[in-house]
Amino acid sequence: MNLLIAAIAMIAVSGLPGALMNRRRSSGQFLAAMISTAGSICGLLAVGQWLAVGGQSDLRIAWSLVPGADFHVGLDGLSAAFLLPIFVIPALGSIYGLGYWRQSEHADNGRKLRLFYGLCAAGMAVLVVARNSVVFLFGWEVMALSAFVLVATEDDQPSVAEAGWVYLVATHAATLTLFGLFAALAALLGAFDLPADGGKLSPAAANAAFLLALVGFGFKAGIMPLHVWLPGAHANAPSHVSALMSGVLIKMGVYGLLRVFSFLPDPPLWWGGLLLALGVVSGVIGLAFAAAQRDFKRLLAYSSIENIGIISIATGLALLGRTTHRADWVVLGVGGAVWHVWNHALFKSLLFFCAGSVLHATETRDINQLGGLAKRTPLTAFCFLLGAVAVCGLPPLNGFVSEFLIYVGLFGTLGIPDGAGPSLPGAALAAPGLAFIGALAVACYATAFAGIFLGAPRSSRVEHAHEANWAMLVPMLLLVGCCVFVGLAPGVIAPALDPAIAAWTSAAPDGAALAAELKPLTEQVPLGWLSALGLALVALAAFGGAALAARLRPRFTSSSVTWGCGYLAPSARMQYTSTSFSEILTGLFRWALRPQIRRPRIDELFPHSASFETAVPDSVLESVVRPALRSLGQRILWFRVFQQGNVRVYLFYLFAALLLLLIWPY
Amino acid sequence: METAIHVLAVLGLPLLLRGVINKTKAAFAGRVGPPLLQPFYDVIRLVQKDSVISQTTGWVFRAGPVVSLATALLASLLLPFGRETAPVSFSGDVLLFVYLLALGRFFLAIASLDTGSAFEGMGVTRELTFSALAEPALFFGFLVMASLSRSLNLSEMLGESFGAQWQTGGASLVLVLVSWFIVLLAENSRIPFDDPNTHLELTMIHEVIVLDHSGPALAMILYGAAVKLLLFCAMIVQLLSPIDSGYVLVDAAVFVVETLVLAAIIGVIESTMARLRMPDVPRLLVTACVLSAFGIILLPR
Amino acid sequence: MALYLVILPALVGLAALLAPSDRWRPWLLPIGSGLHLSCLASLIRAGETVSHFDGWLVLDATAKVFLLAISVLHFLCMLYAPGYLALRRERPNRILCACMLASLAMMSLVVLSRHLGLMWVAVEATTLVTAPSLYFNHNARSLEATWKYLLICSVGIALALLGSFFLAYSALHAGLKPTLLFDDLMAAAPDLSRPWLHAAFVLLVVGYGAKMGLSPMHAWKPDAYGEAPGMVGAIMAGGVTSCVFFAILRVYQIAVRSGDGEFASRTMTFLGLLSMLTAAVFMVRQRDFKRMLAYSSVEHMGILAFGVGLGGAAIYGVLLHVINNALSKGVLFLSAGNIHRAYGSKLTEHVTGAMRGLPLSGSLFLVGFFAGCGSPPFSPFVSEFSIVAAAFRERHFVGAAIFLAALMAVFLGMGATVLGITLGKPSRSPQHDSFADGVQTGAPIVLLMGLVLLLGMYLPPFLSDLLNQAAQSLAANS
Amino acid sequence: MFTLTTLLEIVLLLNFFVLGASRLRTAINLVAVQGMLLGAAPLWMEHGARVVLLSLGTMAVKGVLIPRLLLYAMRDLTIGPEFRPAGGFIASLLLGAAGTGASLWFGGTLPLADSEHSSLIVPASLATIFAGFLMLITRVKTISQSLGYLVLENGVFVFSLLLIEAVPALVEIGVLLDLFVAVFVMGIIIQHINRELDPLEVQHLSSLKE
Repeated sequence: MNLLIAAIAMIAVSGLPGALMNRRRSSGQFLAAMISTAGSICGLLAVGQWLAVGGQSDLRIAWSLVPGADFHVGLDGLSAAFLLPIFVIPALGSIYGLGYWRQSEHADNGRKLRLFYGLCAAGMAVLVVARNSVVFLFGWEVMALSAFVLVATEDDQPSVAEAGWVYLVATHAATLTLFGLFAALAALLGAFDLPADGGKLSPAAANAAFLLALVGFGFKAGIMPLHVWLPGAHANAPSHVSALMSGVLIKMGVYGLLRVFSFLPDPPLWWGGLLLALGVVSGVIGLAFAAAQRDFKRLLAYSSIENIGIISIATGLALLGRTTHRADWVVLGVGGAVWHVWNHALFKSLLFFCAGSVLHATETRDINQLGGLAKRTPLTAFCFLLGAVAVCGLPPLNGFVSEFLIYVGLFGTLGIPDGAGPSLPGAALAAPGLAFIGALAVACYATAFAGIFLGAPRSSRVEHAHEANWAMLVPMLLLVGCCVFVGLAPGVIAPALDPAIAAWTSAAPDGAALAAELKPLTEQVPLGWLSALGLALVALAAFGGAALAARLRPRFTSSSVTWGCGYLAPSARMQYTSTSFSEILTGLFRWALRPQIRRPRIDELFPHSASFETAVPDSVLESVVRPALRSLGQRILWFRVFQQGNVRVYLFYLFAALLLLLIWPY
Repeated sequence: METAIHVLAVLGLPLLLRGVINKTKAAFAGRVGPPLLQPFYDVIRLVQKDSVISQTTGWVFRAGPVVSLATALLASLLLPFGRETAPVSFSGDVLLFVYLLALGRFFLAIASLDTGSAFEGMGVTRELTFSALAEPALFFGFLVMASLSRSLNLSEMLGESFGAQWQTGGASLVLVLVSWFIVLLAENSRIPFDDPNTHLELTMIHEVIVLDHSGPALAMILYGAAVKLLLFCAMIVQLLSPIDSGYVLVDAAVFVVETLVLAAIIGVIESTMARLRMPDVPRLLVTACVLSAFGIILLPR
Repeated sequence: MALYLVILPALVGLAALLAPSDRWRPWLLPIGSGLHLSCLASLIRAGETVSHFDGWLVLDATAKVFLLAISVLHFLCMLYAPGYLALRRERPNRILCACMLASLAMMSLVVLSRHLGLMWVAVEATTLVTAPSLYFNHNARSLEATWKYLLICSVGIALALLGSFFLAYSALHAGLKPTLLFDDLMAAAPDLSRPWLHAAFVLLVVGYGAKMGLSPMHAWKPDAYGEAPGMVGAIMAGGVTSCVFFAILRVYQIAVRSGDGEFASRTMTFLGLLSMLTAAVFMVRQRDFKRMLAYSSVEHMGILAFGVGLGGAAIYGVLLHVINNALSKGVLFLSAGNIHRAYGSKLTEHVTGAMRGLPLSGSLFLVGFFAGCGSPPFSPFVSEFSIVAAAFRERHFVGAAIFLAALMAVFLGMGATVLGITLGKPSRSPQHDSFADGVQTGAPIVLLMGLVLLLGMYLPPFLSDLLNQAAQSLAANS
Repeated sequence: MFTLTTLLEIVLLLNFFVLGASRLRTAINLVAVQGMLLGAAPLWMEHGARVVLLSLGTMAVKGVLIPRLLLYAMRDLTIGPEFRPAGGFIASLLLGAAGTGASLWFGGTLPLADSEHSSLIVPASLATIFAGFLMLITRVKTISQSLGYLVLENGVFVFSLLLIEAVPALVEIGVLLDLFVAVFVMGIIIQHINRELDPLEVQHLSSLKE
């Protein structure tokens, strides 16, 4: 525990020495990366030791701040599981930042960014180890506010300031909902403990707590339709910040959901059902939005919403398992959720790092201006490709493993294996939803990868592109290594999940019986087969590749231009763009995406040059939230008639208030 | 023994199926048509040929055919042919089966897009979108199968003890059958979704994707696509076939005959139907989804 | 000893009035205020309840909490004053300096006095001594603001005087010896004449509420705070309002003790929530950031009133919030004053990019905003969260929901303005480039912010003892 | 015989005169007379040096100092002294009458301690306060508003007659001092307003608004 706290403290202050140094000097950023990495290694050691040895690990210090709430932190399986990405991604991000956000190039905001980068990570670590809700809220808000500063790093650009504002509103709405949740829990249960002893909650109170948690944490996690802040914030933040946010920060919402759900008593069926439904909607609509984006960072952001949807499906499965007392669903649900959290942290951070590398090389986020980058940035292209395969949940990489768990659980709701307990066939309907999500992801990422890296350059920006430097490549390659390792050797990773599953189950008021039935994850899913077949696939592809390479030696090949079907003057501008790739999908999901299309009217025989434009802004934000707030704001302005500067009217208010209060009781 | 038969089937049947389809179509058109083994000749010829490769392409272009073939072959090991257990069989292999095919699709798509051709972009977009729409239909079917067989194992879902399930869940199975047949046509780019023989690149789906591939790479793609056709045919045959003789060789022979008949049926459909307009394709695929979703509702409880 | 709390600042104030030089007179401000603070510190260290003049002036735990908040805020504002006044050489500062110290004396008197009549005299005196400092800028707008402040508060306080008399009469009516001594009234409370007491409570709450800035009597606030110099606004929003709130707290105690508690509690929660909602409504698209701060003050007064209405466990939060509100308002008003000075405007359309143009003040303004909105790890979180938790504990679910909704609405309204000012490209007009963040105008704000942060994470034992004592005494009394 | 009740009746009548006075100077003088009368009122309540002193002090402040101050403040008023209340004099008088009636009725319903003094004290106090409020709310000019404040304070003072013994002299002096300083500061502000603001603005004094 001491090591863990030292680690968190190191990460928290990692940006401080640099912040006090001269803004022109770059030694501060090395220092920050070093402290952060050292802290993370300490943290990983501490968590690893706990996972290996186990034991009670608690620290409670009297804290007179809020009466009844001590400073109480501790480790359990769930905390340990969420600490792992917190100790991996921020450290890699700070190393990546050495190359991506050089102090010499960003003298005005580099120090601030590093200061809050460490604080944000430390806030997350604190909230994860918090054992009462006050400490939790501290960590939560430190994380949320630091993230705001990080998002608003380049606040002199209007779009960044706007994204920061939207983020801030969403996060504050979340925080206030959590205020309500935790204050109500503390009032009803008499203690701020986390996990609390939820047995005393009445069904109505439990339902209220469930909904409050869903809204509060859903905002942070980005469950549709609470995702409104997410695309803008992820797109406009520096890429290693986006990696941190998408990879780790939004998972804190997931952590909160899991943590609070764990101790709510007797989950009714509709809790799990609602989560399944929200998960499928987030996944499908999220990907439809992702596919329709021209901005590759927005695309990645929407894909984060999709992945949160997958995690939400898994969480719903776990809740259904508790409702119906099916220990295997709980194992697969919690295991799938947490594992997908890890996997998403790995591959989405990887993808954002790659995106940062592309942005660094070309200074544009518009896919329609890119193309052919694979020739100039081969390593980045390779990393992106592997990240894309992983994010689509394709074997043999890590994304497949967690989705596999969730699928097995969902199929299990049909009553498989036979005789294991009650079945719930309605829940299995989420499986085709998940499949649809997977297939859409393939469509989305194949075209995105192709749009950025393949074909011919669509603008001159690509001509001057350069490969990322090593400070950026090393974290990327490390993450690729992790993705491959987890994908090929899932059996090694799985035991680390069992404590999390046990912690989740036993926190429930009625959890003891269920916890006794839990089986290790490795016994429930044939992870050995997955690694065997994954290796077989790699071998087969390698063999095929070698064979083909032998037949494609220059002696046997000639090169030519791409076949243009007879057209003799093709240009790079004629290539399919990301907009054209997504045209069919955008059309199919027109009802949800509400694309804005500006097409010229052509009614002459020889039309002049014209332009055609489409954009897919976030429909929830632009068509619902913003107009609603705007019109509310407009209506509220009416109240200003009460404050028109006339002091006599003000005195009348005084008189009126007096009369009103005097006659009120009668 | 079973494994050997399985491997032989994977090696031999796919191209034969193509031959049968072409022969059937030729018969309907009143032509003699190419020989039954013409696809074999094509592949062998292609392997021997030199390649022409577009200058815009890179290693991704070369990786596509390899991965698509590798995934198809690996997937074929998971599916039972006849009444025997597949060579590789474990609980959940159905998921790996679907996702391996998806991986192949992914790589074929990016390989094709590596050329930077607008035509290929068009084809890839269509292929990926239509496959995405077909995916839920496939899964609804698997849900029905899993529910009937209480298993997540392809060999049990589609294999051994299958006859009894027609009695319990016949209504669902009919719906799944129809739905999967639609998926088969869509996933393998057959009429009414795609016309393999069209000459207008604008209307192609699969053919335009492989437009720039040549030589051994094209051979790999052709073979991989044929394996995929076999897999989908096999799924339907497994679903339909009532025969379980108990003898390995007999079962295998029955399976081969059944797949060839199915190929002939596909040929008949290709000869008698026109292809759909592109905008109508999603509608048919959604219909397939709805059909197999109904299959779940009709399941016995 | 407690008398020095009134006498020392008054004497130094007198010295300031007589001091001849505009140049060094401002340095008397931190001296007077510092004397007050050190005097208070020694009194708190001594730990006992001090009583003077037959219990007319009493320094008990509650008074210590309020005085601490006022004194610390005042001292740090006065540290800021010399730097600020050095920039305002064009204005004579004699009256301002004298008034600032006099207001400290009068605020101390309000908090110390246990005689409601004396308390009333002191409250009115704070109005009168702060009025000239509002008018420091000597322009048409500040004139108008001062006039409104003076008129509304004077009328309100006149009503409070009537209320005090009603209170005394309620004792007379019950056949007791008429008195305005708080302790006597508390002792006699259950026997007091209910109708008179009821009317007295309403009059006092409306009257002092006008001074405190509870809606709908708050209308003078945006005008006055908008036109006053930053440090005057800070002292008014953090200090004067606190001591008036103290007066209301006294009255509330009597009402509760007398058995009229339900009505009193409903009145306070109603006025509290109404104030918060009013503040939220008027913060929407607020172009003037100093007026926005005034509405924020209305909001926080609402929080205090709501907490008092809840009673019970909320009292601790309320007392803590008095301190937190004082400190965070100090941060906001002083940094807003700096921004106003630097940009020469307090309208959002002229002020953007303060974080870049004026890094220290801009950042402090932004952080102060977060603190004011109740985000951890800043201290207002602790108090606001305690109040929400108490609301749930009292089964006041609707109230808690409105409270949280109002906080969100306030955040939306205030955030749009604050972010508009702090983020973006700096838009500084060249003629005001003379102002830059300096030690004198920056350090006091940093200190205030440091205290807000510190109290958000760690409550010194002496303070938590004090708060618990005060909360207990208030709870025991009510 | 000139009793306290008579005095209070005169005070009530003066309210109406003040409400109806169209000349500022007249209104100030009327309020001065009201202040003088009220200053004398404590003499009916109690006897002793303390009361006499208090009475003298009140008369001096309310009857002399404050009116002089206000007259001084309006000395260099540029526009004519006539002023029109919002809604007109008639409405203001009618409202005043209604308010006085309501106060008399309401004061009658309030439970009173049995007092040997006038039963008119509470109603007169309420009515005077109402008149003060009415002036504050309807009068446009700053000076007449401060007159309204004075009338309001007079109303409060009437009530305090009931508590002569309860309220210590120190507090009474404090109250008087505060009142004086309040009006003094108001006078200064009024002067500045008249000097620095354009007469048209003075009419409204509402440039600070949302």
